[in-house]
Amino acid sequence: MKFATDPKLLEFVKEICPDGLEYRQLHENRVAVRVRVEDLEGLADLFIKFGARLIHATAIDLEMKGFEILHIYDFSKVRERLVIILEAHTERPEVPSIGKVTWQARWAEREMKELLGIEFVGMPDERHQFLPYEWPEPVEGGAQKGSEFIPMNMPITEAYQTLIPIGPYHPGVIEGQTVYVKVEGEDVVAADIKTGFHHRGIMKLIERRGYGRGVFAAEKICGICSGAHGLAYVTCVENLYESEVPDRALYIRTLLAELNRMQSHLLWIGVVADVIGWKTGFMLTWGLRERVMDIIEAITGNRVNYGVWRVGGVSRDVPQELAERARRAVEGLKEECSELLALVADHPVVKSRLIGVGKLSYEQAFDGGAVGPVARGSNWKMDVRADNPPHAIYDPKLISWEVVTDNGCDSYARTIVRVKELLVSAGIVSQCLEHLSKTTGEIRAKPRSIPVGAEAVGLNEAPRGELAYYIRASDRDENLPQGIRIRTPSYRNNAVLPLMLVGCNLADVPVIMGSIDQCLACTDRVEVIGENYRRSMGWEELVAMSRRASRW
Amino acid sequence: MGIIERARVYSPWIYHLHCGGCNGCDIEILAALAPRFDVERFGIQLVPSPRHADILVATGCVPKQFVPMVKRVYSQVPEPKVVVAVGSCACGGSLFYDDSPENYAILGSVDRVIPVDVYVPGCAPKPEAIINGIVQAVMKLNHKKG
Amino acid sequence: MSTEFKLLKRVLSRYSTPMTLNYPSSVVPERKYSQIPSGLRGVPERDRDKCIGCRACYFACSGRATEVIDEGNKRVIDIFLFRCTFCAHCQEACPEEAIKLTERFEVAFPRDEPGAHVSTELDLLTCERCGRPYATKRMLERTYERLMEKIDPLVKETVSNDYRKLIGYCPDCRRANSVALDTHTKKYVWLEGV
Amino acid sequence: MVNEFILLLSMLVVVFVGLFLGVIYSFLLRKISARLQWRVGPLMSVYSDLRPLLGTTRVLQPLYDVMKLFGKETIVPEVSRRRLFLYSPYISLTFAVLAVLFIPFPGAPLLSSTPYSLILASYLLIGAALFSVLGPVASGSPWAAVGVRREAELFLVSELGFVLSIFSVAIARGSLTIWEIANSPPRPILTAVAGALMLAAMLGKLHIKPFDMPEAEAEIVAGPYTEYSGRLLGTYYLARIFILYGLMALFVSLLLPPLSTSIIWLPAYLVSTLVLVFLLALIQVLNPRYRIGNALIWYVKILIPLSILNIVVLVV
Repeated sequence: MKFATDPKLLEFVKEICPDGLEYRQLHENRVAVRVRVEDLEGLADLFIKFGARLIHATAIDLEMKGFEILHIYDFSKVRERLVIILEAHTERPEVPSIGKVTWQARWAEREMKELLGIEFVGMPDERHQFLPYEWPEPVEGGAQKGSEFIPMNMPITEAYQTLIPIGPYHPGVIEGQTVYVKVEGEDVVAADIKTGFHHRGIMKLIERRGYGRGVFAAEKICGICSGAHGLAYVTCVENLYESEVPDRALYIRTLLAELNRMQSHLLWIGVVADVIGWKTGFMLTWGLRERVMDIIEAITGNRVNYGVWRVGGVSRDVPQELAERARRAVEGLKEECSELLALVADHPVVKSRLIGVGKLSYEQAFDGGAVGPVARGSNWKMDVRADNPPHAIYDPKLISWEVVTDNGCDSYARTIVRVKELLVSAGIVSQCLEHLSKTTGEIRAKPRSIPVGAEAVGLNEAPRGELAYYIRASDRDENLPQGIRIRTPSYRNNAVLPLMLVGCNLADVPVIMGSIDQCLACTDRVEVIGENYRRSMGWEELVAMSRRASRW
Repeated sequence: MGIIERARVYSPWIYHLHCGGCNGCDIEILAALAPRFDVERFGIQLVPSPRHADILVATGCVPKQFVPMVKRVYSQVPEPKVVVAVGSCACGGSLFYDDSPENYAILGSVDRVIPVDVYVPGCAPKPEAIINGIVQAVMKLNHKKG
Repeated sequence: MSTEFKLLKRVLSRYSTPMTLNYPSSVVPERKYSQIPSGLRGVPERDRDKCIGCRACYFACSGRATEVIDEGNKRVIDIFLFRCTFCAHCQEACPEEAIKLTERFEVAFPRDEPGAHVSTELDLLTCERCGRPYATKRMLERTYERLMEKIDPLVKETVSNDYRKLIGYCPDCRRANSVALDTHTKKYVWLEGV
Repeated sequence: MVNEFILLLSMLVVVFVGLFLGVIYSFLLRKISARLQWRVGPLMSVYSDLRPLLGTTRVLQPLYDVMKLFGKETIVPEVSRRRLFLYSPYISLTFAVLAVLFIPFPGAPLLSSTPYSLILASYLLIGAALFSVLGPVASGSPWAAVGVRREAELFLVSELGFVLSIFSVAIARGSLTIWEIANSPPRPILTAVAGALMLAAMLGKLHIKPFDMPEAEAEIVAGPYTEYSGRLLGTYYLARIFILYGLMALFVSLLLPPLSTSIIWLPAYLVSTLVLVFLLALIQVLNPRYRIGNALIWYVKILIPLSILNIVVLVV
């Protein structure tokens, strides 16, 4: 299946943008536009008003040659399948901030400021995103003073207000993040989030492994949606060159991506049932989830990290009789899931705990840049599988599926969206297995060499929302990328969380945090900066350090 | 063995200590409580507070921001306590292990912060392997005098 | 209230027989483990006599769990199980299919008990000229066999006796023996009659 | 002199029988709610090849939990007020044991024939629950503070229901000593109405699922018991076992009159308590946890009509 690039695209982009800019057509309807740093803000305003959505604002450190600021916009709402990458080159790390223009760039700019040392002029929120708040004062032995006092913009004014840290260790939250909630009595007045407890510097680890073996590290970012990360990384690398992935490999990729979504949604429904105190809901949904895990384990050999994704295809074939057996199992599982989840969804007490809790209107979702079920729960028909599909089978002619939305705009709507999505995924899985059990074919194409200076954006619909990878090929070393940037869905949903928390009851805070199904391991996966903290490391130092580390 | 030692073996309460991993192993620990592997058959319960815990099940490659919290939680658990490190990240810091200059964000494995008694390697070990590790940890409970 | 009674009816009818396995005990053998599919990625095992010590698994291991220790004339290839994530990259990379991931996943190591290492030992050949260990014996034999299979018959004769000439030397000594830098013309010249 | 000795002996026996029955009831609560959740729960008989390692049966699992806690180190946070923190579990346990002595067991009337024994028993039960709240207040942990506030609100409403149901029975029977109520002729309508009210109140007192907000793990760690460990936590669990037995015995002796009077009714007594435990387990399985606000509203919604119904029944 050749990845068509639409010729009329360039004319469309030229109409929108002011003239006198340099355009470059990338693979699969992505257009790179080279602009000056000054008019970044103007263009951002123009695009947002036009109806585009900022996927990610990031930067690549070209060490001697300064920085390259990248703003990636998705136009799928306005014109089907178009992604524009604005590239601005700058020597000095002072860049005008677009945080005021769109809420979506706030977290991205905080991340760039603290980890690449780029100063943003006029940034609405200067605090650290992933590092302890009092960085760069050296944190002796890792004891983080920051967690005690938080210079937040939530001063305690009245007497009856209290500041409750729902801290890194809280049974309601599986992972480590601190949500600071200012409470009057039991009602939440203001909220803020401190992430960074999972900060492992994975992006630099992936860069140091080269293209082929980077998949190994990309899968380890998040235990629940490891399939989605594998597919997104592989799609991004294949976008770098004219890739030709065999058909059977595409079907196996779709199969694994949808199985991953099924087990992730079943897991989530169990966790929310547990958070509102309903152990039976937890037990029954996790009992069903074991059946999905059996199918995944039979196909890939491991329940969590599938280890099957390779650039140019898949490393393990699905024998036909196993596919047939799995299809029958999925059919049985499908109506059992629909019956049980129908009962779970309209249980009166579950409804009373979820309806009207964690409200997020359509405007808030669009401005804040919510993704995935959180956006679809607020009546925004947005799904990467329909807009910019990854290298897997998602076009409606081959596999019938549809995007599920709900206009409830609250936690209950998000629950309904995830339940229906689960059944849609089960449909896709049985169709894929049916096709796999009938046909055979080779599953891996030989990867060709990466052209110098190529760049690519890989998008995929993870269970929690849109997952974006950006890779810039290095212009010197044939196998090592210049830089990899990852923007995970929970990164966006977490940024929107304070909007939902305001005005809810203290008992509902874990429920709302559960309703966006956040995955903290995804949110903190970022860059490396040097030991002497003050200045970000140059390319030679980074490569020298990594060479010492990895023996080349 | 006396009544108290026998009671220790019959009702080991576990506390899930999350040290910054990718939550793949945490989900497998919760799967050990789910209907298929149901560890409550032997009285094993997941307790919400470290004060009530006997066995600390640690997962994740300890990022530096977690170090003070992990030490504080470890000190809160009352004696005869046992630590089980679940997953390659907790046992040896799988791909985050960095033998050359210390990684600025990661400490690597849990035994650099707290003493670990049983290691269960595997990138998301199966729930059976985790239960096998917990059973071995229960046996060690009695050697550690309260 | 009606959904609660429907839920109760469904729970009593379908979910009252537990799906629990009797894991630690093997009273009912087929209900001991959830499932052990054929391709399960468990603890890796290395076949001692197939392995030729070529370090392919060492380069393929993305988690740096495999270490190669050369001291004296012993080369030890060792997988440290605590860092291995059972991703089967080494199984793919091994030219001799020496390493294979078994289906043994039940591994729990108490602190003081050794055994978290999968290691094999191979003897290294030392170079005749400078005495430095450079490759394992079996690796040289295997490369020779493969060379002979793949080479086209015309050139086979000359290549095999050239190969036999250089067999005992490490890469540096081979270069020193066969080629010398002609300082005048700044070019490398073939030495005759090594 | 002799019957005093018999009385003392029967008191001792009933305390141990009460402990044993309380353990069995809480085991059954865990077992039945596990069986309704598609899993096995504590094993009745351990698998044969693991017997030497893990014991023959787990019916006494709550007792093993308590004994294990007695074997653990007790940590007292210095933030807390030491004396109140240390002694309130023991006081709560003594109140619970005393309450059990006033409630008749088939074949052993104990002290239930003393006048006003109904008031004494219910106040002792309330005292036991009260001290299980006072200790955590002294523990100084924010989670315990939130847990205690929720427990107090729940306490207010469920005690109201409990007292209403008890005294409607007392007025209907015209006496305040449990022994006379237990011996009076059965009145099915009264049993139904007052029983429903008392069952609803018991949900709140025993923290059965829809009303276990004080110990909501997901929101407030372990609620009141966050700072407790070792022996102190063990005594609290022991006190709750006795409260569970006491409430069951009070329910049967007040509302199913002839059952708790003489030894011949023992099998019927046990069957009725088991049915009650099954009912509680059923409610626990089917309902997620209310928010504290909804719980108060729910209680008020059912208290008022039921108490009016009680008065109507009394007049008839």
